[in-house]
Amino acid sequence: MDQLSQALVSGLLLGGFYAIMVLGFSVIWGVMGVINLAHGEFLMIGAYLAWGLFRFFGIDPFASLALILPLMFLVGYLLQITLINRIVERPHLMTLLVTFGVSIALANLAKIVFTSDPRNVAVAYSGSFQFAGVTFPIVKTIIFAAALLIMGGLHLFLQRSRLGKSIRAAAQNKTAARIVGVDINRVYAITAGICIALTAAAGAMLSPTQAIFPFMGPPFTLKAVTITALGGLGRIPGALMGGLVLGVTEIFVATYVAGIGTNLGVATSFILLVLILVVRPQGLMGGLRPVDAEAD
Amino acid sequence: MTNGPPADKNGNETGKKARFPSLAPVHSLLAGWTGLALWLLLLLLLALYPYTGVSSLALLVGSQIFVLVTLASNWNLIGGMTGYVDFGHAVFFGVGAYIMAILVTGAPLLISPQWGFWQALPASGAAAALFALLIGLPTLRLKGPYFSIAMLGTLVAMREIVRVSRPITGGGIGLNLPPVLNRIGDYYLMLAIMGLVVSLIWWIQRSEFGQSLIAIREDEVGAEMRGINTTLHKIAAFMIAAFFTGVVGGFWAWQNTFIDPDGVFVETRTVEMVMMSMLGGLGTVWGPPLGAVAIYLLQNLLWSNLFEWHLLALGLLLVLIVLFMPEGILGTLGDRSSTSLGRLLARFGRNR
Amino acid sequence: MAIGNADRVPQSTSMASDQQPLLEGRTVSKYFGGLAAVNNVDFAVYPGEIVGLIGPNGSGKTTLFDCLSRLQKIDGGKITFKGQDVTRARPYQVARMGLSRTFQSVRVYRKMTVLRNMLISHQWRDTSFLHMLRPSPASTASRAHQLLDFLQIEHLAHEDAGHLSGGQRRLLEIGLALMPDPEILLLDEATSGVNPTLIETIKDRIRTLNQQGKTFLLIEHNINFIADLCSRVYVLNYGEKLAEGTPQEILRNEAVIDAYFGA
Amino acid sequence: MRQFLSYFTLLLAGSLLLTSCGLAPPAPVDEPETAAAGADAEKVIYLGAAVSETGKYSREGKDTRQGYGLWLDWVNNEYGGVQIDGERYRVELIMYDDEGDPDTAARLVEKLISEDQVDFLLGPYSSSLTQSTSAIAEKYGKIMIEGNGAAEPLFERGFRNLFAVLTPAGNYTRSALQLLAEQGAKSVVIAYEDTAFPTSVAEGAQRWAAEYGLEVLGVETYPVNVADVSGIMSKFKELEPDIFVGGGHFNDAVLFIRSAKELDFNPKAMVITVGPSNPTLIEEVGADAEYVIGPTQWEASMSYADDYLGTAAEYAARYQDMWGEPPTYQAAESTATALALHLAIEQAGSLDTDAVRTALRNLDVVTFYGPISFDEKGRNAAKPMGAIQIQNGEILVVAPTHAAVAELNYPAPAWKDR
Repeated sequence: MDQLSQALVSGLLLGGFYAIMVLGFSVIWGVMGVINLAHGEFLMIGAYLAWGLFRFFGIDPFASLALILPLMFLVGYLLQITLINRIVERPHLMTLLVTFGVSIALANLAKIVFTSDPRNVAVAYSGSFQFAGVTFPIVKTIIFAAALLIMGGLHLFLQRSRLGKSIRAAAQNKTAARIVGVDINRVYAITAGICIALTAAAGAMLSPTQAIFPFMGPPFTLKAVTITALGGLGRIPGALMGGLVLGVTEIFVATYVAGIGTNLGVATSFILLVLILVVRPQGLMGGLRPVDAEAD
Repeated sequence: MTNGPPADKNGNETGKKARFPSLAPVHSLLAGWTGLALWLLLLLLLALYPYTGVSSLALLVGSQIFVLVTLASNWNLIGGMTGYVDFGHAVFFGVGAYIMAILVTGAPLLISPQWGFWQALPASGAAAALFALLIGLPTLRLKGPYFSIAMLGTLVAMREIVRVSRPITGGGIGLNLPPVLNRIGDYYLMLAIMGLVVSLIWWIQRSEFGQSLIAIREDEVGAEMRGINTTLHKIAAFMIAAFFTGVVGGFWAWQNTFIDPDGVFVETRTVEMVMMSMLGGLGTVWGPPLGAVAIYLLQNLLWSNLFEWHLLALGLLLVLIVLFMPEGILGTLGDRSSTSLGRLLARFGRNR
Repeated sequence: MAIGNADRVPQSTSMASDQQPLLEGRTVSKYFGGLAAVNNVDFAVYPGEIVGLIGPNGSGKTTLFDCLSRLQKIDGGKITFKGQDVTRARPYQVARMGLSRTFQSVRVYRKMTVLRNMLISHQWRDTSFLHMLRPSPASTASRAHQLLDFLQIEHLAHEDAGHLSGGQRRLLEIGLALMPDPEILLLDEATSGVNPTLIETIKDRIRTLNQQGKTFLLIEHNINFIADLCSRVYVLNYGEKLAEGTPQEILRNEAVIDAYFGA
Repeated sequence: MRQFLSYFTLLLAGSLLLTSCGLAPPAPVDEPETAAAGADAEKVIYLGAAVSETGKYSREGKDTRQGYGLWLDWVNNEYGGVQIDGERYRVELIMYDDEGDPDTAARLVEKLISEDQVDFLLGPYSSSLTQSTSAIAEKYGKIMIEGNGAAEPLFERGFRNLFAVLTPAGNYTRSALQLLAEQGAKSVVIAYEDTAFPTSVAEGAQRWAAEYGLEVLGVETYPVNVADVSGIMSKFKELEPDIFVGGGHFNDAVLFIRSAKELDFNPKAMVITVGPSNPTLIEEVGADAEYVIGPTQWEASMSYADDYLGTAAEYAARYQDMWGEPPTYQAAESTATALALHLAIEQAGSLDTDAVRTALRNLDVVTFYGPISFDEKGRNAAKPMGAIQIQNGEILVVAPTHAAVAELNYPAPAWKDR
């Protein structure tokens, strides 16, 4: 029983991180139909930024979000207007290849800049606290809370604000949105800015919990694909559900299968991906755009 | 029905081709028998090449290039011609490699007697084709990026499955094959496989089957509505591509004498195939081989001087190809006003 | 809006009632989510007819076409073609039985030449696997040229289909539909985006083909086109059959006028 | 801009077409200065190595290169060349970048053997690259001596020409476990990455645990690049073991320390296979790295010495001098690899492969790196593995006893009491 509640807590905390991690990926896919294979690299950049700010200026990784978010928003915005907007309308092979190219370039740039020595942010509160007989890691609990907060904020933004409504309009029907006067390219650039900022923020928050290294990105990109498939494109509650389901599944498999549990947990997440796409391509919860629509 | 009434205007023939002064005639010539003849001639020259007294290194380099050409051509069949962008095609390479390793070492499955290379090689291909059938039936129903992602997922899932199936696959430790290195034999074997695959694709492209694949790429609903059994054709193309990819995987395992999950189920291997096809010209017969040679040379001649920048350069090159040369070398040379480069060539043609 | 009444009145068709319909739908229904795109529609097309299918935008015409040509699974009812139940058939199967169609948004193979478009759209019924591995036979090519000639686009044979104008593409698509020598052609908005001269050509070609024994089912917005060609017309509104009859009857039907111009 | 790029791509395409006719071999990265070679008829030994400069092993590859480089510099400029029959031979080392890619590595080794016609091969970095390249060396009957592939399957293939100076993976945890058992530890749990090297380490750990009377409570695997090991850690926490043994990559060391603390998992000793001996770990993880134990092939503070490069500390100083950073054990074992070959050649008194192979088999020396003596499989069976513990932010050798500079701190206090 003890182990069960511990596994549940670990799984939910991991899931909360997954949810915030996947958000940017899922919204970019949902709004502009671009599968961003460089997703994990932006996470990696966020983690390195947090590390740098911590190491050289002593800024706490959660406090550094105040710097990382606007900076990475700018990066995303610029990347979108210089590169991605040119290929959004092209066949999806092109967007896959371009984002993959960006991913290779960024990872290797990071290797040149930061070397491949692993980095980590040693915060003072890296320990745990006990609650109801379960051990809660402090950092991961904060990440979970921050994830809920950010997702709530983004949800409100998309539902209530004028800009948020333009983004959703652009996602649902580009032509119609254009007719009612939405500047699609600008909306896309803002969306990309927000998404990449969020992704980097997830990376920054991750920085105290594990090693940061240039090639840490691809596994996160793959996880993001799985979670998006689980939760549906561009839906925030979907991302949360997908993240939690995957997190809990992984930890449960890891905890209750002896010997190869952790391996099997990772394998399960990818088997799930294939199964979901085959059985229910619109995700478990539906999504922002009709998935079965003729692509491109 | 027989024929309709005679057409009233027939004389509009002139002046329509002049719009694209290009290498298109050369292009169509290469797609025909001339292309095959040139290809066979090239194969003959390559077959004679070892007799010029070259080193075993040249033979190894040759067989490695043949591997790349074969892989790129195979990918092109499903990704370029049929339009199903398979982002996990390396999974067939991996399946082939593992079947080869398991059969020839015999140890994990307690197969005895162990299989010889010549029995195991077709078995590698057959296993990959069978796997393509099983995975293709559900995934080939998916459209566009969903297919790509499902195949990428398949690749990664297979890597993890192989990893946890330690009793059969050796898990993450990998498998050692008997170290039998025969550079000259490898060279001729791979030359034969490459020759066969590229000729086959040349043939397919001329046949109604190949044309139906292109039709599926251009408009799958239309193709189905006009009587083409799209499921069957897609699966067939997928299985052919998987078969030879599996054979190459088996060959690679044999030549490398050691395989592990991270060495054969690699995403970058797929991307390499895609890049080569793209650079050469998607959906063309001669583009992917050309692209494969080009990328190989690029990597080894130009970029070895870039040291740690070279992977960075590779990523940027990928972006540049997509932005400025999406039709590839052949597409850009062969036609069209579709690319900036093509327009440039067209201008040269007009000035002359 | 009073819809149901018109349906209940038995229509006097110009066809002999004992003849078996070529294509028939009984209580065909198709839902998207909770919405009925096609609801309980009965209809029949007899050999040699030219039948029109009209209705306001979003009335379910194209969805009905998709159901008939088996691109959409239907949620209720039964479809028979040439006396055979094809409710569960796949599109290529009904195509091989002799049903061809065109699409509202033209579907041609853009990166193939006009001629190759035609060659690949031959009758696949008798094509064995071995045949498929060969280039198209000369007989297919000569038929393709004849048809291109018939449709007056022979001069474009070696142009990529993507380079054609909208009207030329419509003609090509009709050509693709004719290639397998079908018994019935379902044309979806064959005249939209086509200039008036070309419309006359299309009209003329349909008539000629009909005289040669082809059956037609047409979706049209162009009422004159329908009135000139069709012997019978079905009217759909909100996925239900609103009326059926000769063009003259339909044009006088108040329910139809209501549906089109609002009550 | 667009115009320019168009021209550029055109140029690129054109040059590719032209060059595609010839099957050009790859260009070498570190071409030796051939100008000096022909000048006087001096005798030269050619060595070759394909070592990662780029790709996934670039960090460790760099250590390896620098380790080889140090020996090369020393042997040519200070020692005066390898001595054979009273004559001095200058050494040339041809190094290529294998990019961490097995195809490239195979090609480069083939090139070293068949075109550059090197006399002997030094090993690449990583077990998997050693695995495929040593097969080529074996096939051509070239000796490959290496210091960076420790996985046991390497030595189970009956190769005659593969020698490794480093302690095989199975013995990695031996001294640490022995020491802990002596201090009263009773039980152990093991987590390892399921690739060749960590698997060999873990299998060895189980063997040695049995040997020293430690009960193995649990064994878990995890895949490469794992991002979360909470499952493993909470499972182990339930088992309340005395010793935790884990690891595979440097990254995992960070992850294990973080996860253990987060989940309040308190083994009395944490033995982490890769990472603790690298100062970066302390730099990055900070105080939480305290008490962590790690095996080490070599440390500068060890008391080994030889007549060539001096003591381990002198070696470290020389290395620092030359490369501007302290040597890792990957660097030291690379230097020792080259040194072992050097000594064997001198003992054989010839460059003949068979003679040198025999000399290698009979080699029995102590170097700055420790004892070197090869068993019938080509492993350096003589060398014990060291163990270090992080104490007050320093990496201190605690085993084997003759090389130790500090006492083991055991048991480690619980996370809450630090």
